[in-house]
Amino acid sequence: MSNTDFILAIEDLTVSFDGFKAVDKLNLYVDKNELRVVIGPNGAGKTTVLDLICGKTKSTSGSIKFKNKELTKLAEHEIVRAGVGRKFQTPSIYENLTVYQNLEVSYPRGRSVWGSLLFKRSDDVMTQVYKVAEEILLKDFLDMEAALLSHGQKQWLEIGMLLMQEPELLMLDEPVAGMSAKERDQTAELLNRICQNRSVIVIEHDMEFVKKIAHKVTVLHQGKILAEGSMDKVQADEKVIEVYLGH
Amino acid sequence: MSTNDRRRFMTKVGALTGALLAVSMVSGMGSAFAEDFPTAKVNTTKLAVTDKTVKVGILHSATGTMAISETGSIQAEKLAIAQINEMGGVLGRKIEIIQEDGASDWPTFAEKSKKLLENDKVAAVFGCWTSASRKAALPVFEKDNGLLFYPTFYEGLEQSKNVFYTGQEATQQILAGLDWIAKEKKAKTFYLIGSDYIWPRTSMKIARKHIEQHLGGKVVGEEYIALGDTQFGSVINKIKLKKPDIIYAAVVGGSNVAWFKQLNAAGLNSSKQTMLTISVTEDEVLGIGGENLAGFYSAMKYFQTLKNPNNEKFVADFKKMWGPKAVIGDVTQAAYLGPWLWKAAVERAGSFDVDKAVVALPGYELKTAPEGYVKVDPNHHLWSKLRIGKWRADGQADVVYESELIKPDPFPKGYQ
Amino acid sequence: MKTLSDKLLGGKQGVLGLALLALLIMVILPLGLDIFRLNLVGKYLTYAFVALSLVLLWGNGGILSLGQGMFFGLGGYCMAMFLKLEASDPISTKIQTTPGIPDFMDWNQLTAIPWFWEPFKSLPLTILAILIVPTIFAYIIGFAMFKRRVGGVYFAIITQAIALILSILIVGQQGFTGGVNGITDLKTMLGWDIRTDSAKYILYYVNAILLFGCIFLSRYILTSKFGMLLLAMRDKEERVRFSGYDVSDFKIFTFCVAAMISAIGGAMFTLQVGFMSPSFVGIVPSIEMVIFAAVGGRMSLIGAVYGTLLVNYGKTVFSETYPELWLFLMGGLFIAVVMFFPDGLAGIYQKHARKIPFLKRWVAEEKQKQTDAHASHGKASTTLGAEA
Amino acid sequence: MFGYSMAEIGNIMVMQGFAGLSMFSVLLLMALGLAIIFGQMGVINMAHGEFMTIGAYTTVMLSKLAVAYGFVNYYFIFAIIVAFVLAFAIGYLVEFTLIRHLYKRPLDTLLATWGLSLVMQQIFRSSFGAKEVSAELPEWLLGSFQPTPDIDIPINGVFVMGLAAVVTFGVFLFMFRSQWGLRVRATVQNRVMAGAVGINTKKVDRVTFALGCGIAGVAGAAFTTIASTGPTTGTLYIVDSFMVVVFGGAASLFGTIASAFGIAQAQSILQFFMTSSMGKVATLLTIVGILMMRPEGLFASKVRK
Repeated sequence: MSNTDFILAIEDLTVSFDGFKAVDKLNLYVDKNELRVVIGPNGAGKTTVLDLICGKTKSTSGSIKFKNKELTKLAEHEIVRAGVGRKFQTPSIYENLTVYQNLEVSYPRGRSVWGSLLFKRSDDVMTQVYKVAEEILLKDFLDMEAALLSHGQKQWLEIGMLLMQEPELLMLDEPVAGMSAKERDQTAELLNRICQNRSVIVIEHDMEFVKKIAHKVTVLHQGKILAEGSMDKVQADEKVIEVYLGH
Repeated sequence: MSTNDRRRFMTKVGALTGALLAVSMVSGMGSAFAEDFPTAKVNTTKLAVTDKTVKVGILHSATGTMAISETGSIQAEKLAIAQINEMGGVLGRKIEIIQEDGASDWPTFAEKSKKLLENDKVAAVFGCWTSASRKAALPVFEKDNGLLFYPTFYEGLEQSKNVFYTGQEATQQILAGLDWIAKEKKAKTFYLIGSDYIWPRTSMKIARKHIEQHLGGKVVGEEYIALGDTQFGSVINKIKLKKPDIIYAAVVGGSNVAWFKQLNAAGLNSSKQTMLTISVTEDEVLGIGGENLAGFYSAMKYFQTLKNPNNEKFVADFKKMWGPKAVIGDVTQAAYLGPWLWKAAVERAGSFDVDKAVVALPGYELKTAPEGYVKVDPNHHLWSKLRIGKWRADGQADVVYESELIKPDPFPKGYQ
Repeated sequence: MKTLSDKLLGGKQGVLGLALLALLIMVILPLGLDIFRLNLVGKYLTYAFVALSLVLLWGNGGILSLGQGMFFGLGGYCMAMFLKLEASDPISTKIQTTPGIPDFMDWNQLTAIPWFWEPFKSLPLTILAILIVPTIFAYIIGFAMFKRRVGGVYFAIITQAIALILSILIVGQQGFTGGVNGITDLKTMLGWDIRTDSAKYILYYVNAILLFGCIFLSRYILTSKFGMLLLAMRDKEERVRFSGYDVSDFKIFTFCVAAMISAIGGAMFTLQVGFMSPSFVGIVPSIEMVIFAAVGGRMSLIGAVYGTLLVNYGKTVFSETYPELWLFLMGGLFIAVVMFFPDGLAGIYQKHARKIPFLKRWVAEEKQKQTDAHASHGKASTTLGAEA
Repeated sequence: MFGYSMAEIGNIMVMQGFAGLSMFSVLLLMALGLAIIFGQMGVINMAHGEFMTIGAYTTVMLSKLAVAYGFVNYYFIFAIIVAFVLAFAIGYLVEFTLIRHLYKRPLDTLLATWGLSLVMQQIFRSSFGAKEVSAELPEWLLGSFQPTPDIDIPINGVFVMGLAAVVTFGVFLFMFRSQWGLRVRATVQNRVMAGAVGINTKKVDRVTFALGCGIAGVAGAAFTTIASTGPTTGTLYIVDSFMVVVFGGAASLFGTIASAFGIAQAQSILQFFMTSSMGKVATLLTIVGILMMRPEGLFASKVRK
């Protein structure tokens, strides 16, 4: 395959679990600075696609190129170091550490064993932590144990941990699940801000929220792309309507 | 001079020296009174001796895997001490026991030995069972100049100023037994099998040399079982393939029981196979079950069924103290000798000092031993007889052979 | 900004804890106990190395190794091999068929020292081996397991199996290892008699100093970013992996450090007790050492030392007076710690001692400082709708 | 060949084959209870060996009664049932008082059950004495049976094999053909969902745990025919049991069977050609080696999480 300008180019990606094809010859392209939302009914393979990109699940065949670099053969941490960040469905943060420590641990320096032993909390680390903390609205909670945060704040914290790494591609799995209406709005603003200098893929069910953020929407169904395009276009698509409303 | 002649000769010499010494020590025997032996005089090394009492230690495993074997030794030592106290004690002093638990853990034996010697200042310790525990404790006894009476039959290769070995060393237990069974059963081929540690390995080494060099026989297999293993199917098949005249066995612990049960179940009972073991005493039979053992032979210096007045009294006393169901094995009897030998040592020396007692004991003849006559050799082991017992289904053995008195030889030339 | 000394001492609370422990080990115990009891304490303190290693590995890293005894044993054996060679000079072994080799080799018909014993003729090489051999062994196990993401219960059982295999091997190869008896009758180190009272005092202090050294080392690791990552991995391994860390490297490293610390303990055990036996390599001691750490508090380095001392003290006292009761107590301890005091002594201390007013104030002051540091760094931000 | 006749070698091969099968059934009986508890609940029961010892002591005690009242020929079957019931009941109690509080902490369960095993060992020692004891076996369990004069097949081996087959069959019936089994499997797959559709998951846990313990009791009773019983007998079996379960892949009962078979054959063949203790070491090393290459065990299927 030739080089492309896409930040992410997925081609013919297939994965099967004991014969069941969760993702089936998928082709997906994401532009620089694009915010892509992936929607689809339960079991459509949305989370599996993210798992494949970040290396959590190994593909059966096909290719995933990130900035023209093949990811399918890389280990998870190598994919992250290449510039891909991933947020999980349920907030995955270190409950026993403080908010500050959660962010600091995610800072992309001292990632080797010796590096981490010799890691110093220098000014640039602190500056970055405060910057991100401000971004995710947790500046006043830096010394709080993460376990004590509200559910929405935990989601933000995890996004913040990803931002610490300055990823070029950020993947968020249902980032507003369990959030209040106000928090959803704040999150939408946050996403709109952060996609200004990076690409973002979001999986989401909440259509109101999707409308607020999506540049482009991809609809997955049974491991394949059903439709792709702007929100309005997708919503008008008959196949999509049938999948969501039919049966 | 053949082996046997030599042995007989030695016996005579031993008996003679013993008799001479016995004359010189009459004054030390009999019931002594403490005031005849002022504490300051009989105890110059700050042992735990008062005008009325003397402290000794008992150090065996009351817990852990070895408790199975060591319980009998504790009981025998307590019986002997109780009897000695009844007779007026040692140099007029009652014996007080400090019992420590080695917990089947060798380092603990070392720790507890230290405690008994350095903290409690006991005059003697009766204890240890496995070689490993003795090896762990030995440096402590040597450094603190303690006195240990060790009851178990063992591999030999050791002789310490601070230890008296009341069980048999390997050659005493092995050579005469092999001689007998080779002659009795006209055996030519032997299969050696033992647990995988030093005592069986050393014993088998001696047995192999004796079989090959003195009996003109052949060792057709030599096998070691990991301690605690209970699966013998493959080993038994190997034996069936080799069809040895004799199985010579030194399997111990939990493996022992499985070994006999599976041997029987595989059709190799005593009607088809002769086996001589050096690791089964009356204690083990409880677990193995007499019916699995019936007809096989053990080589030991003592069996509970020995017919002599000493033993009949001993068995009766033992059962009186520890219940009618108690059984007495070889080591239990050897442990029983410990306190009596110590008493003799102290009284011959006229002192509790270890240095004096240690020198006084060699040459002493104990005629009241349940196993019959024993004598202390200068190498700190006992002269004793070897007996072959043929097991009955009720868990007791009929003694079918009794050797001459054998001189202990912990470092046997030609067997190393 | 945290300085190195801050990191090692762990703030005011850490200083207090260390000072108390040092006072106990360096002053109170040596003054209060006769040499026999002190030597016992010295022996217990060698177990504390293992407990310490488990705090790193299990408490902070969430990796339960049921085979720490093998590293303790390996360290101990390395030291014992050196001492045994020194004790087996041709004169004191002249009774043997082949004088000049260890007695158990002679009994097993060996006529020369096996090649892998050769390095142990030299003390520097021995010390190197004590540190390196267990570490390499840990590296191999760790590499095979962690790279394949074996963890949790599986790791515990497999380490246990390896410990079992190693102990069967040591017992089985008695010509090379001394078998079930172990390596006994060790006397001198470079001519210095290690059995005298003065040597015992010296070794006790060497041991204590090394123990504190290991505490500092562990504390440095735990207070660095590495330590934070360790905690993070214990709770959310995936997250750490997806923050760009090679989780297995960190686990392997921790396992290696834990092995090395345990091995130092083993070597000191051999020196103080005068022998080494395979009974330390097996399963039972390995699990018992876990309970030392658990009683002290699986997260607390200092707690591990107290836990070790306390359990062993209990064992000694009980087995002297009520040997029957000891197993009940030990078993009960396992259950009670797990069910009711998962944070052990350290947890109880945290819960109650912090209520002592003077301590409370002291700690609070420190916390306040930290918060101030954060607050002063940026502008005050608008608060938001957080229900927490 | 090697100085033996073909007939001799043939006979040995038959008996060696049987030895392997017999070890297989022993390992299977040991591991089955553990596999249920570990595989279905993720709980490590370090006291598994002690539950076997319960079964063994039950048999020994009953054999004494049997000797006293003269029903030695029949008691053994009865003993197996009592052993099951007793171990089941104690397991039920242990789950209720101890295990259920620790479900979210598997490593802590391991430590707690280890503590339990120490306590149980001391209870055995205090109540039955430190010495090993043996059950009086009925005539029909003794000796061997001979298809040809040169082949001996141990009857106790056949009995253990038969029992292993019955127990395994029973477990399969229970797990895959009964209402209870359905509930157990449902709970394993999705605890929350199972609870939501009205399954009392707590009770399912308790019964599963107790069942595993009960099977351990049966195993213990059966082993009185091949080995003796002492307070620490259980510790002899525990590591072997775990190796079988882990090697087979924890979640799969089929895996447990296959792994018991593989380990038994390997060990019995190696022990024939090497010395017994080296054969054991070689077997264990092979298992650890394979586990390092395939840590999830031989038969764990790849599942989507």
